[in-house]
Amino acid sequence: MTGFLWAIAQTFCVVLAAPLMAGWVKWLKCRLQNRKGPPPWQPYRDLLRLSRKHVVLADTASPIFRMAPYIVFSVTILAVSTVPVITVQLPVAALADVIALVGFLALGRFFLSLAGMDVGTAFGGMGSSREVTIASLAEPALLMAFFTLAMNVSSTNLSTVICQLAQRDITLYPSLIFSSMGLILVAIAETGRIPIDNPATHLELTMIHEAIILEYSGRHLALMEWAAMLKLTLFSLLIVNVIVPWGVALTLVPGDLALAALIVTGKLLVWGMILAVSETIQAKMRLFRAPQYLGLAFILSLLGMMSHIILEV
Amino acid sequence: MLIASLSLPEQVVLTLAALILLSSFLLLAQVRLDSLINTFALQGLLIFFATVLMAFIAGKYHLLISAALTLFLKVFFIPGQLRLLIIRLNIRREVEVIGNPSLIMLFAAALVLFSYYVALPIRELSLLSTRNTIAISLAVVLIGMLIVISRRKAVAQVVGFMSMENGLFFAAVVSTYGMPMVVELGIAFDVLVAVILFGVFFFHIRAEIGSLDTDRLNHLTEVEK
Amino acid sequence: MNALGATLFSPLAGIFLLAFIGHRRWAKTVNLLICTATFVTALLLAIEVFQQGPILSVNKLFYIDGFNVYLILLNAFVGMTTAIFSGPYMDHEIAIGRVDDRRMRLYYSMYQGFLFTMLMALSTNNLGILWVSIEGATLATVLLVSLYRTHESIEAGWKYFIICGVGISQALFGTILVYFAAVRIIPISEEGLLWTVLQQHAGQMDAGVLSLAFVFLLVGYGTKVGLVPLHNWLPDAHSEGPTPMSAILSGLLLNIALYAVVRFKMLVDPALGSHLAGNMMMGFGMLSFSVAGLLLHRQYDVKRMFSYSSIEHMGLMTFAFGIGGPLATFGALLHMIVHSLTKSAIFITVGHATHVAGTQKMSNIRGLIRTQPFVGWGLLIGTCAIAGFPPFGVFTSEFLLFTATIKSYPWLAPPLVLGLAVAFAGLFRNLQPMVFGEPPVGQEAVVANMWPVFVHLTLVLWLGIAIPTVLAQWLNQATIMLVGKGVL
Amino acid sequence: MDFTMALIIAESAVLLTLLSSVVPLFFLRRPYLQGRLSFLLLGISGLTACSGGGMALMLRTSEQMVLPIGLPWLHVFLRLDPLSGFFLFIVGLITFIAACYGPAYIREYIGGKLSIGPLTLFTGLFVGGMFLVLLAADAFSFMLAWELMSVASYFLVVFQHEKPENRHAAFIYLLMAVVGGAFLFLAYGVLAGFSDGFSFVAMKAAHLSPTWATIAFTFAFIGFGLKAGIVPLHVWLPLAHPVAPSHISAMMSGVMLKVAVYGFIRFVYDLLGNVTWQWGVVVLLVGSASAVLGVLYALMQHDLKRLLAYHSVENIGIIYIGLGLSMIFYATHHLEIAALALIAALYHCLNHALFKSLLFFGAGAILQQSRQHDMEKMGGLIKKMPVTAYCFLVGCISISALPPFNGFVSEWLTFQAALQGPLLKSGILGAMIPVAAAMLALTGALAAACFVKVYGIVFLGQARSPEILEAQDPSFGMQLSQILLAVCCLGFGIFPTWTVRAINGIPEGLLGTGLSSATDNGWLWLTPVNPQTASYGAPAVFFGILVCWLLVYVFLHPLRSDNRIRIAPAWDCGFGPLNSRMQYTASAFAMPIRRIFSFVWLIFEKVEPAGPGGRAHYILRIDDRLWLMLYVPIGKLMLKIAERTSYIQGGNLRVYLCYSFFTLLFLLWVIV
Repeated sequence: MTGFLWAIAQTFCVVLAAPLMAGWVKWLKCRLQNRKGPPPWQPYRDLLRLSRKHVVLADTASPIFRMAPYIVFSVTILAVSTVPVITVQLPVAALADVIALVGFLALGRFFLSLAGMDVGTAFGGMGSSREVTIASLAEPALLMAFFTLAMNVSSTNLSTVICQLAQRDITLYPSLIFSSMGLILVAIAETGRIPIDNPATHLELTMIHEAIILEYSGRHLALMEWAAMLKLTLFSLLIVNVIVPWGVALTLVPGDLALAALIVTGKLLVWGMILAVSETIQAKMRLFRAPQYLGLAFILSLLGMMSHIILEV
Repeated sequence: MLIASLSLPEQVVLTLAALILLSSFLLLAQVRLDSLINTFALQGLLIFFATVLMAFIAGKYHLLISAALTLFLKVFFIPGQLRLLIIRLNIRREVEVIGNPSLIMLFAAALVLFSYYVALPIRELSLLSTRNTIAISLAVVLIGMLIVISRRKAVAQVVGFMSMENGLFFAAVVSTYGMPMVVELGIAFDVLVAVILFGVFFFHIRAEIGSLDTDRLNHLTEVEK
Repeated sequence: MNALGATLFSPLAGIFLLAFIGHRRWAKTVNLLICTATFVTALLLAIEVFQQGPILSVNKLFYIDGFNVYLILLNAFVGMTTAIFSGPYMDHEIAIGRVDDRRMRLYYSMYQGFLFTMLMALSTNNLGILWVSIEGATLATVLLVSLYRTHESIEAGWKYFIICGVGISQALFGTILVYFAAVRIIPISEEGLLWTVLQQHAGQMDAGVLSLAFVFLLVGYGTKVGLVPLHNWLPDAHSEGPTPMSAILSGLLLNIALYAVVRFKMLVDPALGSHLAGNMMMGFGMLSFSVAGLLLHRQYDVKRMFSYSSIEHMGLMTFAFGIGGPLATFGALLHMIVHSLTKSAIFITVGHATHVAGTQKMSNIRGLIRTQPFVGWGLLIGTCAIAGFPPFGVFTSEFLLFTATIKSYPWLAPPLVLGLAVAFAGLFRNLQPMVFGEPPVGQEAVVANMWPVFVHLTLVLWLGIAIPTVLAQWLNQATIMLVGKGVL
Repeated sequence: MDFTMALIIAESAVLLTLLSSVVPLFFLRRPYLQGRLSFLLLGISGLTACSGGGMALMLRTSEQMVLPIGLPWLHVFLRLDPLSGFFLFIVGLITFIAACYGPAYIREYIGGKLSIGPLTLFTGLFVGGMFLVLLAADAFSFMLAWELMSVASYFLVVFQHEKPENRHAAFIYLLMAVVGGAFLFLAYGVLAGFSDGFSFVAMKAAHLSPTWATIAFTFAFIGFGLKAGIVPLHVWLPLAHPVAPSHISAMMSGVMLKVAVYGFIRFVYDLLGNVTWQWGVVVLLVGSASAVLGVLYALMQHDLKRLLAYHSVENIGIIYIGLGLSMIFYATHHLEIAALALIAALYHCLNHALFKSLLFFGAGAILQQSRQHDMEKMGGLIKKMPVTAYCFLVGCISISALPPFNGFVSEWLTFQAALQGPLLKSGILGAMIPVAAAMLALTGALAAACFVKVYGIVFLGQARSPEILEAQDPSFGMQLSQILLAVCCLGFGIFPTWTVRAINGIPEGLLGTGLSSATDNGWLWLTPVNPQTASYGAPAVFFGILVCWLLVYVFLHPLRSDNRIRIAPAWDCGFGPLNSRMQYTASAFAMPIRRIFSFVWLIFEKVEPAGPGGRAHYILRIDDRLWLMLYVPIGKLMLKIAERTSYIQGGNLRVYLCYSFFTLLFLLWVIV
């Protein structure tokens, strides 16, 4: 039971901290571009302001449009709850493994895309179309990356995966290297970052995520934005905890947990820096270059799996 | 078995067989309808003689009935009918061009050889003195068929058809002293009816296409024209 | 024995009776009555055979056993149902002026003549009489084929006459050869063509002569069966004659020719001691089956199409008899029944359909289901049945046949199956637009009697679901006679 | 205990279907009564079959019976074991629900040009045929029932026969069915050749050499594959399913394909035995190809029912992936994993039956209300027909394999089986399985994309044609059946453990080993291999989503200063005012995917520039490459051969006689 409480608390923390992660990356990026950006906690202000505002609903919108933010946000929370953040002793992780995690994200995206098409604007449809196209390539790559991990430790349970990886001696697994690279590439695509999408753009013809939520306002928009930040945090957590699993608490001892929290925060901050740097030095791709990018991710993941079977078993 | 060792009547039968074969060749070569029919009647006559001889050689006198039937049908009735028809259809003097006659003759000769080749194993079995004639009768049947194939005029085709019947009858007589009587009668009846029906058809064909050229009966086909 | 006499006598009497009264309006009723009488007596005959076993008449001229009794019954039955159909059909023909009184007399007389010769062919014990009867059947039908006196019908009649005449002469040569082989070992030469006698001595006859004889017989009777490449008369004759005649030609005559071939095969097999006869039959069967299946795709005339389907099925049966073995033989015997029932039902329906549309051209027959639902459905269901869909009997017999093929000649099974699919495609591609769709303007329903079709298809359905014991036993007896052992 | 109880129940279901086809024919003059009576009997038979099948599945017994019909020496054997019971359950369930749907749906035919007589007659025969296929325990009755099912469904496809394309579709369908049936003939023939008799018991006892076993397998694979619609044998499916009445489409797509899968399982596992891994590889590869190509083809469709039909190809592919995995593991003696993969495949059969029927019912409701096939003419239907819309949404989520609905569970189980690939010693197999898993992943993602398109275009946005504005929710029966199926989709998604436990009897019977470990940890946990490896707590997931939603809703409330929602015209970056033609179209939506996978289709794309005063036109035609590459040449070749063959009937009598003459000479020459 305590496990469940810990899990809920942990999820709660991540949900609350998610805007900070997004703000941190944004702030860093501004600094790197020699601009004085908004402070890292700016997203909190935005969310609060948005949630106080009127909802202006398009007259052509259907109930799906109003349901979507809640569903997207809920399933993202659910997805977050299955990821070990500071401890692997997580009963929630047993409820849903990595495949289910991918499923949750897909469910969220399903409704997000529907919402984009609901009002009946050209932009919404365009955004949805691009979103599902990219997802349909990214999702298999993500699953492949996870499968490589799963085969490595013969489990699809994230807690078990991270636990096993953390307990191992440092060994150079080619499969893990490949799948990690794949995972990172997919994570960038899935969270709508450069070079696939630009979270800061509002240029109609290039945007994906922004095009979908164009018609949202007020608390609905707040939820959508928050969900996006949560997703960024989720993938960041996955990357830092799977690729660099050390530091995650293997038991529920308070001391270990505090240490783990510190280490995880540190890892996240570092990951944020890497993300900011990469976003600064790259430009956004044309949409039809995205398949090549994601194809690379897919090939990497697949190579990872192959090398696991060929070289490591 | 040498022909010299046979009795005279048997030698005569063999000679008749050779003549029958010759008449088949003649049928194949005839271009004028009236002489074609005459030749056919001649063939019937030869068979009649052969049958009568066989009846006496073997002492099977029921063969005489067959012989009489042959005489009536193949010598008088059928040629008579055909003659009547060609007179009524006014095609008595019609000449039919046979494409490549020498080739057909050669082919017919080859057929005789082939018949001999086919009948070889049977030959050994027969106790009858006239066993070699089986090959001849088979050749007559095959040449009859060749006549039907090579001729375009309906009358000539009928003559070819009847010449096949001649061959069959001859085969029955020389190999087994004829079929059981009831069968012989049945066959004769069928031939009779067939000839009448042929006559009916001549008129219909003539009425429909203006001649008896059966090559013009080619409407029913699967090939798109 | 009296039943047999009556069975043969009633059509014989019919020939002469109808030759005089055939043009009367009630001639169709007389025709039907005679056919019914034939059927009833055939039924009595069948019961007699069922109770007493094979019957040999006193003078050994007739012999009824398990093989031919069911064919006699089938003959009489299809003859009767076709007579039912023939009434309204010929009435319509008279109404549109295609036939006159004289031809009606000829038609009815020859209808009975045809039935008579076929019953004769089936019941006779003498192989010579068998030949005479089958030739007689040709002669009886040849004028029916050209009944309409059009260019096409005369052409068809002439081709039918000449091809079958020439073909059947070859069969006579074969018969002479059999007789030739027989008289050497049979004491009384007059009995040298009796089936019962020959069968007892089958093993002793000379193999060389018999193999030669079988070639002639196969080519000869095969012409009448409609085996490719001897089949050319068949589609012409079927398509140009009056439809009732097509129904009995397809349903009965082909069967009887095949019956003759099989009878001879029974003699030849023990003498040869090899599978030569079977191999030849398989070759012909396969060729017929595949060529007919392909040609189904090139049809424009509805009756012509179904006559190709007959060739296909005769090929299938010939193939099955060729395989030998109890399973295939039983299947082929069963197929004879179901094919003739189904095919005659189809021709009956087609007859009505051509009246509905006023033409035999398939491109002008459209939307039958709309214009006259019973005809449309009859045609559709009948074609489904003939294409081998369950629960109809054709499915059962084809099932047996295929399994037998796979057991004995597995490499032949794939082409067989391919041929089946090709034939099916050919049938249905033409059938669908005729039955379905919008009917053309002016297409009107006609007086049609669909009872024969209904009865036939019901019987075929019954045979598909369960085979009555009596029939199964007859078929089994025939199978035992043919291949030495049965399936039961 | 009467052992044949379940079988008797199942047989009475068959009888009821036959009654439902025959009895209404006596009321041809009163079509309403006729339709209702038929569907009433059909519904009862569906329920009966359901209970019989369920009983067999639960009791895990095998009951056999011999009926004295059929051939005199070969009676009809019927048998009900868990495998057939499971499929009987599926077929019965869908039949029952279709019977609820039908009466209202066929109302539009009544009074029209078409008599519904054939519809009721052949629906009964069709369902009866399916039941009988499942019960048959000898080759003869199996084939009989199989062909009955095919031919009856042909009549249903061709029911609306005025349109030439419907007839064409039906023709292709029946032709493929005939070819498939022929292959099955061959397959059973091989088995029968090695055994004494046609009954399955005898066939099981037969010992086949590996070569013959492989030949039999190949025939069966093609034969059943044709009916199931695996690539490249799928071409009939997108033609035939859309043109049948929708409740029939639902049954054809939902259950008839499953009957083919049943036949395949029965043949390979039960009759053939001795599965080799090579077969498994073939099945796996073909399954993967079907899944990916099926969904890609579906993505390009605009006709709603046609799109759904292509999705059937995809789902059959997924089922075959499961079967292929199962066969590979079975052949390499990893029985537990084989059982897992088999269960995954079977579970997906059930799921696909449910959600595909649901989607077809929805499509049927739309069709009935708006008379539109074409998605490009739809839009905004969620406001017009909300019940249908929400049920359809459930179907979309389920078929896209998203949690917590049922489609996810079966795909999850398939993934779990695939992830056990490293157990295999063979490197080739080990490499093959991940590729299949990748294909499965790709399929799932593309399916989701496709159903976003479907739902977004059909139900969301604005109406694209005036007919749509007239639409409303269909009558009660049609709503009820959709709701029932939606509930089933959710139910089988949330309570997978019970389902898996029920199915478990099937691998126990076929493989000798069940998968007891999957459900050992209570009803909450689905643990296919063991709890450490993987687990899925479906009820908790569902509960979790609900709780999160509730919490978010509750927590957001106090933050709001003003709860009002203002309705305004859409903003649309200020371009406004919107009209329906400004919306994204279905083909536009699929355009990026079309670009990316352009090698799959034959795409003809052209923009005709505007003439003086005219409009520019955009022309897009997308063809099935396989159809053009495989089937068209075969057809052409056959017609060519037929044309050549026709010279044999050239019309000249003397030529005919030559045939006869030379045949005679040839045979004589051969003989002597």
